[in-house]
Amino acid sequence: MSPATPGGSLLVLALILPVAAMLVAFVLGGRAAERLALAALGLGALLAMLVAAAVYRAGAPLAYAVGGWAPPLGLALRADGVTAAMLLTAALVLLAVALFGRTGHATPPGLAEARAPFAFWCFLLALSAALAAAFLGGDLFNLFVALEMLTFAALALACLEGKPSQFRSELRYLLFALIGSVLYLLGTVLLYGGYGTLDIALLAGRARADAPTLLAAALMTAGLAAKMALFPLHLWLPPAHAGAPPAASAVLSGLVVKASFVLLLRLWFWVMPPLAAAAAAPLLAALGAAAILAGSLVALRQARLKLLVAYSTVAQIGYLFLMFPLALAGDAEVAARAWLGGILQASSHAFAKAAMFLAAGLIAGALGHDRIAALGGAGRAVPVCVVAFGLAGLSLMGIPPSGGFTAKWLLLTSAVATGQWWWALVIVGGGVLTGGYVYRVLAGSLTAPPVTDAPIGDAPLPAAASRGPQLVALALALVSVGLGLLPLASFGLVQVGRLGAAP
Amino acid sequence: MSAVLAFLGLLAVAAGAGFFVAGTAGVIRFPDTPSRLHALTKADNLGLGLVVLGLLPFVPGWFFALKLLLVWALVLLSGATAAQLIAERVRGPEPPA
Amino acid sequence: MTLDGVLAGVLDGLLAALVLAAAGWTLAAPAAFPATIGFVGFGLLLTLAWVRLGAPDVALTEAAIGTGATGVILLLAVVRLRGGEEEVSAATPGRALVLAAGLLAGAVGLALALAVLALPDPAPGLAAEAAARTAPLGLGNPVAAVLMVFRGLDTLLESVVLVFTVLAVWSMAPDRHWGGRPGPEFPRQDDGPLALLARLLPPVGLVIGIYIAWVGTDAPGGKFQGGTILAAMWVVAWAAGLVQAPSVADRRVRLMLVAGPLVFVLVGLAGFGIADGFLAYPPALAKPLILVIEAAMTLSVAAALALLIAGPPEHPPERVT
Amino acid sequence: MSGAPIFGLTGAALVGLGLFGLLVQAAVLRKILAFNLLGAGVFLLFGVVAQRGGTAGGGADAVPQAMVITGLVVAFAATALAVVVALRMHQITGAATISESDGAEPGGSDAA
Repeated sequence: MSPATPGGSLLVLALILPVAAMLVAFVLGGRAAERLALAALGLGALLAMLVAAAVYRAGAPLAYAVGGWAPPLGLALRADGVTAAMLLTAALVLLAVALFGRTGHATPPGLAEARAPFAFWCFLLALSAALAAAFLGGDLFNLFVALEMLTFAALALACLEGKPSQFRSELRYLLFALIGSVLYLLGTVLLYGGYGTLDIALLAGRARADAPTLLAAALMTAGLAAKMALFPLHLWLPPAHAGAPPAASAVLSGLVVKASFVLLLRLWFWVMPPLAAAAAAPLLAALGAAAILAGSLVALRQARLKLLVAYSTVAQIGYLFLMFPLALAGDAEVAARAWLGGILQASSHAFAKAAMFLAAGLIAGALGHDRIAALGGAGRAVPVCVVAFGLAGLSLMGIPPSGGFTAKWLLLTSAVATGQWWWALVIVGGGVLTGGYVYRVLAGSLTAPPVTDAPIGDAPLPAAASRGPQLVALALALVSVGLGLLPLASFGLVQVGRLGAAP
Repeated sequence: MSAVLAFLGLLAVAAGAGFFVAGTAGVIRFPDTPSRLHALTKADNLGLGLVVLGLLPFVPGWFFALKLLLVWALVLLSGATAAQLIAERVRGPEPPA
Repeated sequence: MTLDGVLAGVLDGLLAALVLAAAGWTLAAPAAFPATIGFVGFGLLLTLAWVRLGAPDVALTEAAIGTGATGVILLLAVVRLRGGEEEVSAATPGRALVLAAGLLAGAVGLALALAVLALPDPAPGLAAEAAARTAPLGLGNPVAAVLMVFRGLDTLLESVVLVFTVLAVWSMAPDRHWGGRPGPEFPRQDDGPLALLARLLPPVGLVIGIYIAWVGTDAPGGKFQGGTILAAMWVVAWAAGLVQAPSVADRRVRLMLVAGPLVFVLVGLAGFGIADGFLAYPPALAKPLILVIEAAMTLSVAAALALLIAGPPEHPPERVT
Repeated sequence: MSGAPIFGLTGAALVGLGLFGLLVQAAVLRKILAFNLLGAGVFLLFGVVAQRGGTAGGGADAVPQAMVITGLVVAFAATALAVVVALRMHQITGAATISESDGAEPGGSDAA
């Protein structure tokens, strides 16, 4: 692989733009931070589109050797189909969350700078930088630094409201994430000891299935699984994500866990030899299947809307792991379908889950609570939110036409085609359970508001939320659905640079 | 460097190490904080001084010797301060004279 | 095996045993305070192990950041986190869980030990290449060359992480404290041992800190180690009440915090024009440019470490009259 | 190159000890201490790899050593952040552990 390809400078810009914007926003502070963040995230979305277009046009991964030093001594930035797709997803979701945040996180009039709004805009930029580094990084140690930055930014964003119950769940999240990072780092040291490089592309040709390498892969997988809350390491996620402010939950559930997922793909589809990967894949998928069923069942029994949405994340992350045995199956065409299914699931879930958390936040804001049993009247107070929640739900369930449907359909047909029909059963079962919990919310929201002549004022009239944030939630839900309307051929981008795929 | 100087240096380092052993034993065995502090600071200051002194014949230049002496001076300063602070905390602040 | 070899082996074995004993004490100590003291001792012993491993740069960083700065933060936290013994004993896992955890941790440790012994021999690596490419840059320390040139992006991201962490720590404060000064306020000491130390030490410490940062490109040292010493000097003066922490709203402090990474980014971007691309240096200018970045970085590291030790603002801002 | 095997085993043992401490310690500060032991073990393994990869005449491999310096700074930042969150939790709720024994409802918003 050549150290630098045409268009490689785009990768540098996609990484450095949010980094520089964060630094400058920190110094300027106040309202300038907000304006700068909006501009940088908008520009970031544009850059992500340019990167995707360049990858698509080239039909091959873009690469950039930082400082002109080619790996193994230097560091490379790379963008293949997965990078491009996830970079674009992240940029669009972050931009949407920023637009959503303009109402809730504006500096109050009369103040030059207030803690929460100022921090919110800087944290969004830091998240954007960390996600770009995590998607573009070509070196396993550089990716460790990116993952840590992502963890810190996510933690700080989740603690923004300073609610008493929050610090405990976020501290548990931080400890899980830190253990995950250290286990990941432990794997990298074994790999460096074995091969003298941590560059993913170079390792891809060299890795053997010997004891240190297999232990490295096991440790890194365990660490990344803890970071993305794969069953049975999922218990930290629901309280940590549900308690955060809506804009933070959206980013945490939709995007942050996906960075670890992309790393896991790099590990098993690039670094590890195919035979070892094929042996590990059923185990990963089994944990994913358990996550789908357990997460969905627990989500069904939740009394609170935001916790329900968070448990739904545990379940939806499970689907991502089903792609491992399917995309490693022998048949190239089936493997390509399963690969696309997995990436599409990662992307459509990001849009759908962000939409759900934003909508859930607005519903809770309008009703003054988020008890599912008492959602009556939400449909009248914030109709757009309820529609957004429903549309996002369709995508999570896998009802056509939606991005979630296409993703799950691709995974399901690959499962049948490779004779692994049991995964197909899990996909269908998970969809039915998802339907169950989405229905609970929608049915509750569409009933009449509770009788208001109750003597005590514990059921105040739902207050209407402003339109802007509602429309943002709807737009995210529409993108999630819209991904399912595109013809399959237009997803050729996702296959670029996949090892074993026809160039 | 003459053999005599080298021998004297080794002797000083060994003596310094002896002070450290004695001081450590004191910290472990002595009953109360002030006497432990006494053992610790005496041993550290003298022991390190002897070690530094003993190493001087072996260093390649005056700049190195200066750095070694600076190390000793800094340890003296921080050791004295820390011991004072700990003692103050144990006995309460001294009444103004 | 030569006598030297045997002696070295005995010394290493003894050091390893002490390191493990200190680690064991850190875990087994009856309370948080002695455990933290044990951790500081552990760090100092580990510093010696780094010297034995031929890594003086890492030894300095371990002593300065891994032991010194981390130790100060932990000790300050221990003092403020008193109580809760019943809660802790209620949450302590039962015998079966401890056994299971022990088995898991033991298995990981054992597997790791076997894997380390099974690493290929001769070991692959970049030692020769890194060393060979350091001298043409005008640098004498290959570690500095890796940090600033070959893997400059690591260092850039890491410095951003450090700055970001300061903001994250500040953001944990309650709303009403925004604009206030970070950390507790110490009464001004005009006499006594601390006051003496806070007046005698900083002049010497500043020189040493700048010296260690300055020699980093050619000898063990560098921005992180030197910056930590500078931060420590400020902390001593702060604890003696001689200086106050700056307000979190102070733009000069923020500028100081971002100076390092920002200069790094700007020099990196300038590489598009004056060299082969991002973070590339023209050969003739490599050393001066690196020294400029290192200088800014030392300032930022010092500010970040000092402010991380101080913590979030703990009082509302003073009224401007 | 004599020290590598001994310190390799030390690093592995430190990882085991740190992991054990993280799992069984209840108090948050003790968990943070255990995390630092675990991290130290991992870094020591980097040092061992650096020494094994050293050239005959020259020094150890500078690349893993530089990674340890980066890693130490990142681990310090992690510790600082964890300590602040733990202190804030203690200030507000009086808690010193992250166990859910008190039945406080995690997450969910209840503005009413």
